[in-house]
Amino acid sequence: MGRTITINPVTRLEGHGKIEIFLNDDGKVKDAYFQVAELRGFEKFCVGRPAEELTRIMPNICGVCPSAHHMASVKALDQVFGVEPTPTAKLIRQLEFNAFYIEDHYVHFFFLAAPDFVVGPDSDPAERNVLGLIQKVGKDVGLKVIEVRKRNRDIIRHVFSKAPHPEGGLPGGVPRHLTEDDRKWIIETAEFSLDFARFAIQLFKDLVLGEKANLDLILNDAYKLKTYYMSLVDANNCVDFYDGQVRVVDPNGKEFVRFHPSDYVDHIGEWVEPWTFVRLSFLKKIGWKGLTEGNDTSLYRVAPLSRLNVADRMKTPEAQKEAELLFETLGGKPSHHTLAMHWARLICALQAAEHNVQIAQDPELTSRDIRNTQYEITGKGVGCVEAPRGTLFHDYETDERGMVRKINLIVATQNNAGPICLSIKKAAQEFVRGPEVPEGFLNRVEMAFRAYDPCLSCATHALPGKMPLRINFRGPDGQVVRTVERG
Amino acid sequence: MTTFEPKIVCFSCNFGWGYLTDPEVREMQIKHWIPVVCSGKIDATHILKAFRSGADGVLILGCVDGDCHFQDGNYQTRKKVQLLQRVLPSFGIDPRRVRIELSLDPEGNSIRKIVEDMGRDLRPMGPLGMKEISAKPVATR
Amino acid sequence: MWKTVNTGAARAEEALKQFLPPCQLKCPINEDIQRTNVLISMLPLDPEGAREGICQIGDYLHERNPLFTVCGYVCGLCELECNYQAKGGSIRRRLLKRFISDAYMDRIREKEEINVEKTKEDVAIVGGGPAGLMCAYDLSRRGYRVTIFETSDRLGGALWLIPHYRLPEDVLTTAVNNLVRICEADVKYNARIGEGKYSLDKLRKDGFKAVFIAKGTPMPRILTYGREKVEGQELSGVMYGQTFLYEVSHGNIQPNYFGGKKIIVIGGGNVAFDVARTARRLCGETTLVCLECEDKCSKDGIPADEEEIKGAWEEGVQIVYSRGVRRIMGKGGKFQRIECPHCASVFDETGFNPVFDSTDIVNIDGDVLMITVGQGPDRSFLQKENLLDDRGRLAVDPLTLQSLNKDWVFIGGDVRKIGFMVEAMHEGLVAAESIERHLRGLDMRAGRKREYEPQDIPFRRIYKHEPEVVWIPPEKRLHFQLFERGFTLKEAIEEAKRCARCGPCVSCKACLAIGIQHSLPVVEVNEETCSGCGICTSICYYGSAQWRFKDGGTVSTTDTFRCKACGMCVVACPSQARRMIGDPMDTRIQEVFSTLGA
Amino acid sequence: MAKKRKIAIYWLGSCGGCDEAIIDLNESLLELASEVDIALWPIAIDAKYASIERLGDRELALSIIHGNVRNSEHEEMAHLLRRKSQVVLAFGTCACFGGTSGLANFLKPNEIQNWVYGEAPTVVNRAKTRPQAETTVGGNHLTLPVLLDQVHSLNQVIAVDYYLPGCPPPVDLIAQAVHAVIEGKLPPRGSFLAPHKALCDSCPRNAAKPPKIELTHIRRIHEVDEDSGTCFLARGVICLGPATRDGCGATCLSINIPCSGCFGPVEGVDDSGAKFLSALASLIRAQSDSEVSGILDTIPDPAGCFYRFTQPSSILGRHRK
Repeated sequence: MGRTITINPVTRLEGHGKIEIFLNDDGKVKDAYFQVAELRGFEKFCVGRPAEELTRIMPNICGVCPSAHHMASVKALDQVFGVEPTPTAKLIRQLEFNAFYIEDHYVHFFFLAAPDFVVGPDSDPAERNVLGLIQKVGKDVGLKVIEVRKRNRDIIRHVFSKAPHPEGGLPGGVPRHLTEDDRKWIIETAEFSLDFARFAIQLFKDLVLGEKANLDLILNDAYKLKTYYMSLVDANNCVDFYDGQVRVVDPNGKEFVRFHPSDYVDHIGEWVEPWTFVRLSFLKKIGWKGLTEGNDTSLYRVAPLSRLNVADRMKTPEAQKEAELLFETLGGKPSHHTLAMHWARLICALQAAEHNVQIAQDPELTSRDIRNTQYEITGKGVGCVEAPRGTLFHDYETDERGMVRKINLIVATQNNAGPICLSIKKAAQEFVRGPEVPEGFLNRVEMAFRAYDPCLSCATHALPGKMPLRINFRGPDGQVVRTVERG
Repeated sequence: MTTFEPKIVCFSCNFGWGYLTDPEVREMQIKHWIPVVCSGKIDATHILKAFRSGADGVLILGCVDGDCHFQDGNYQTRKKVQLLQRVLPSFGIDPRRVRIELSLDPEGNSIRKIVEDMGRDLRPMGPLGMKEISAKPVATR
Repeated sequence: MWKTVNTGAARAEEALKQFLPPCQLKCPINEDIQRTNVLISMLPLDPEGAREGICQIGDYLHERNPLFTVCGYVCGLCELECNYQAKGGSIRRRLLKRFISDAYMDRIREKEEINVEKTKEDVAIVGGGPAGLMCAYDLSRRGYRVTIFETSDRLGGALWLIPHYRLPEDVLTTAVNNLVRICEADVKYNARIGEGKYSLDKLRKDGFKAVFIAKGTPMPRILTYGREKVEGQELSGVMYGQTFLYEVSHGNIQPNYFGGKKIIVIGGGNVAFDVARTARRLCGETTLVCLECEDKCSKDGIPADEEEIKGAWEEGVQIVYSRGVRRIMGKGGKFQRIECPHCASVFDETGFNPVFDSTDIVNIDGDVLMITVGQGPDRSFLQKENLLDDRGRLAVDPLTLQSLNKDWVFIGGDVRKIGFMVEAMHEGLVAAESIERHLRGLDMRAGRKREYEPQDIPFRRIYKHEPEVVWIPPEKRLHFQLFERGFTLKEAIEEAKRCARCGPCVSCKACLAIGIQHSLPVVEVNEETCSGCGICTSICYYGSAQWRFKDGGTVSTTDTFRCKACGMCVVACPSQARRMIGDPMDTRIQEVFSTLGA
Repeated sequence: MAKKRKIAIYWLGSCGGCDEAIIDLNESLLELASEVDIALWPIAIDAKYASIERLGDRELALSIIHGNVRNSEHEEMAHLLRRKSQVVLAFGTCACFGGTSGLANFLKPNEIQNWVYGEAPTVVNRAKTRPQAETTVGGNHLTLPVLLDQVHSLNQVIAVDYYLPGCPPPVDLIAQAVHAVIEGKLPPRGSFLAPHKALCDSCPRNAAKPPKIELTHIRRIHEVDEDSGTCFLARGVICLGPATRDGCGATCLSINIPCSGCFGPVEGVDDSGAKFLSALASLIRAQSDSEVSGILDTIPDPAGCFYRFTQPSSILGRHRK
């Protein structure tokens, strides 16, 4: 006779998702499932469209990280149309991509993650949100977050028209050049963002690491998961968001494989389960081992902590310093502490901010040479970027006119879908002790997947809209015998 | 068993077709007949709405190329039809369900036959079956 | 069954800023050219079925122009202004009209008299030519009792100078005789007004309240050299072209009359060519001598029509350009030869003032000399009746044609200003209007001048080339039968279809007449939703859809005078900002769709 | 003090961009939060029944619903919100017309699943497994929503009071709309809370249009150079501006990208695809039939282009199998 806890909704990648937790008769957690409840099929309904339109269609996959899809898409198009972006175009793209990293990571940290640590995991849910955070650390912080988001989204808008759903991608370049006047405000924004990045790291050290309880929570085995890690790295194995090769390290941090994105099919497999719409990624060379952790798993993880685990070092000096501190604090590299993703996230944002300060000063930035148009349609392209939530693949195949024939996508959270199940199960096993559920335990379970930031719209927690949660205790006949609800 | 009889909406240009015959007489001969002053007045929307309303085919009779009373109305509609025929397959509709014929028949005696011929060509395709596709908005209260 | 309703709608309403097709503007009597072209284009394809339709079209034409059957042979004025001229050749309107008239002859004979109560005053018309006849026709329709005084024994005036190979006799006689029959005008033949008892004042006394003088130009111009009359014009064998043509058309001259004779014709106008070609047909070996040069484009170019020159040349008339006549020489009172100096220039700033080069002279021998250098009015009559001003010019108001000396006398036609047949007909109508105003005591001038603008040719994809006009080959042509072949039904329909229908609907309304439409729809623009995207202006064939600036942005408008309500803009408008008012189509579509059962 | 009015913000088949757009209200979002009680944003599929059914009918002053309706959950949720709300605002292009993922309506059923769980190169699925509405793994009973046979716009499922199109709707229109509702200054039901005219009205390039546009060939976006001045249509690049409602601020045109029609039809037009088709066809200039089809060949993917955002609300609706 089993009972089910349903946490719903937890996430959206292509829409909605939910968590199911199954209890034994004695109330111990038997199983936990992370279900993605929607399928839209971009891979199929984009077939037959002109390839150059994909950079405008693909961002609609997700309104939270459209820039990632936009960028992966346009990089795939460069290859499909057989053309290299001009140096200036590359700069402008990276400028936009870093700006996106900054706004995305900070909104996640301050709106979603920080309340758990700063306000406290067991605090009143009504206050465990950005407003509660603001009360605790001061209104100006909240406004600063809004400011940094706004300013960086302005860069996105200026270059690619809209923040949700950029439109500007063109094979071989960007649609619009930047002027010296633009440079002025872009430099200001970049510097403002860098200051904020430093401030954010400091805030994390003070408010999160400063509290022993928080550090314990991060180091708690419930939030530890041993898997492989994947990320995009440049020629020197530094973290690179825009371009490079895919590197995978094993649970002990040793390089498992390093491959060119266009070979992703040889290395990544995707498993289909009847209980979720999302495909579960695994390392093909190892083969599907089910939802297991440890040295002989075939699961790997992506996202901020993975980047740090995979790369030899960060691209920028300050970020590198912080990364070293992270591993030092958490007891070595690689780190399997899921909650440390929040810290890693701030470090990645720092790298993005540092990088944009460099780009903003680059004389090439304002050149008029923004597009190569010597097209030679190759009909094939794999666009790969390191999206905020992890490595993202867009694989296109077209006919000689550049009309789409086949599309395959591996979305960041897809990579994490398997591990998320495990993280939740572990957290649940730790915190659920029998049907009598203490308030706040659900949040601790929630924290396990929130760390992945599985493309869960920041909206979810942006305001005093509580995260409603309900546990159904079901009798053997499947009837609900008791309900615990929050929200 | 009953054989399927395609419903065909027939637009015909008054300047080229049947202007010598009383409309009343025509009406009795041709089902779903819509005489127009120029085939150029037929909008893609009209054709789609015909399908939506239950037509299995749409036939457009325009006057001879170069003889349009309004300069090039017939040619305009032919361009429209050509483009529409490239769109219909995406909706799973056979482009042959729209047909345009540019010719001259002052008595209009041939219209009926042309409609029947088209009907014969459409019969194998079966009904368009718009009914089971819900696209109607729920009325605002 | 081809049937039309005479909505009488063809005339453009006065209120409008008048756009008209240029052909209709060019036609002095504003014939309904576009309307009838459209109707012809919609005739049944089989001659049997077409006959009735042709007659109905004939009725429309006859109503406004009782001489249209004649025009169909001799008048192509409208073709000079046809928009199509530059796009592949003017619409052959004259031949279209001739096509109608050929089938219409019987109908004219059967046509009923206009039964109008002749309750108004008696009006005298002096001269039975085109001007006089039109005036008589119009006045009769207005209820006046009209009497035509014709000098000769037949009506038609100068039309009789047109050789039968261009205008068959029965076409002319049928037209003029039935005209007076239908309008029930009284005709007095051989009535030489101004001579003896027939003075104008006598007419007045006899109760004629108004007189229209349209005596034409019976007097041939004598041949001059420098300012002087050329001697020898009284020699036997010397005659004037007009007189000659008159005699021929009256059948007073035998075939082969000029057999074996050398004929010399002086003059470069159409009449001179008529004379020359007629002489050829009477077997004369004919030479035409003219002052003007061959190049029609130069200021001294020959005035006759291209077709006349071509015809004459084909028929073997020898043309001698740029020669004047200094002396006419004869022997024993009989014409022998002319002496022709080279003519260096014909016109200068002062006008006609030929300059000759006496060092370059040729003599041309001949048996007959026919002088055709123009004609003029009977000045002595005008003098006697005191219709001239002190400087000897006709004292008449050009707008009203009313005499400045006698307010009950009106003067028009060639006598006032020599011109084309239809121009004379037009003056007949003007005179009729004036006479009515005069006798009814109305304002003579009010509202008689109207501003018209010619409509441009619509923009279209395909412009068709004009059809070939077929002439009988020269060797088979030297007789008085028609040498030009008319249209077959098929050809007529084809040619009528070629007409681009430039004119606005209000000046045509053929669609209403034949029942294709029941009213003219109007295109309306909804400025609430028009974004000024300019797609309608791109598609409009008539320049009717236009852009207009409106508070910062642009919106489209419709120039209703140009608009044909074809609906292209309505279809093309992606905002549905254009709709047609009074268009039954949408209702019809609703009805039909509702029967589809889905 | 008067009780704050409850409003709900909920997503159906949506990418979340609309939520992001609402967050882009930035500071004014905080004000809004103080003016109204945001009851749900978002709410749980299961929890909804409890927390919303607890509300009385029409207790919600406003429900802002974005996303289209493509599965059983969306459908149920839409009906529930309708019942509980005085005003339903279809927010964003997916809710208004079906949106991008409505392109799926051009496919036959199962085409998507066959690719995603079968043919896709990375898939390892010898067992031919497919996601199931109900499954039992290791004695655990799991459920998934059922995919409908087509993507619907919101007004095909429930009555909608107001529409705010855009992918996503721009901040200024959002602010206007929300305040209009709060202050009760609303136009007649069924209205779009956006301008009536087409994009050309505000497009800076409209002035540069030639008196007559004549297209002798169609060029694709990547084939033309950066040009911030001239009208795209006039250059032969397909721009849906003339057939698309204004209000987006012409942001795409500002970066030299033509309009792809995210704002949907202009006021009074029900199928912008068909209207644009007629408009485009009339601009094509050719002498012969073959010339015409030659030009039409240069239009890549006409259906996908004309119905990029509006397939589900098109006159013809989904693919006919």
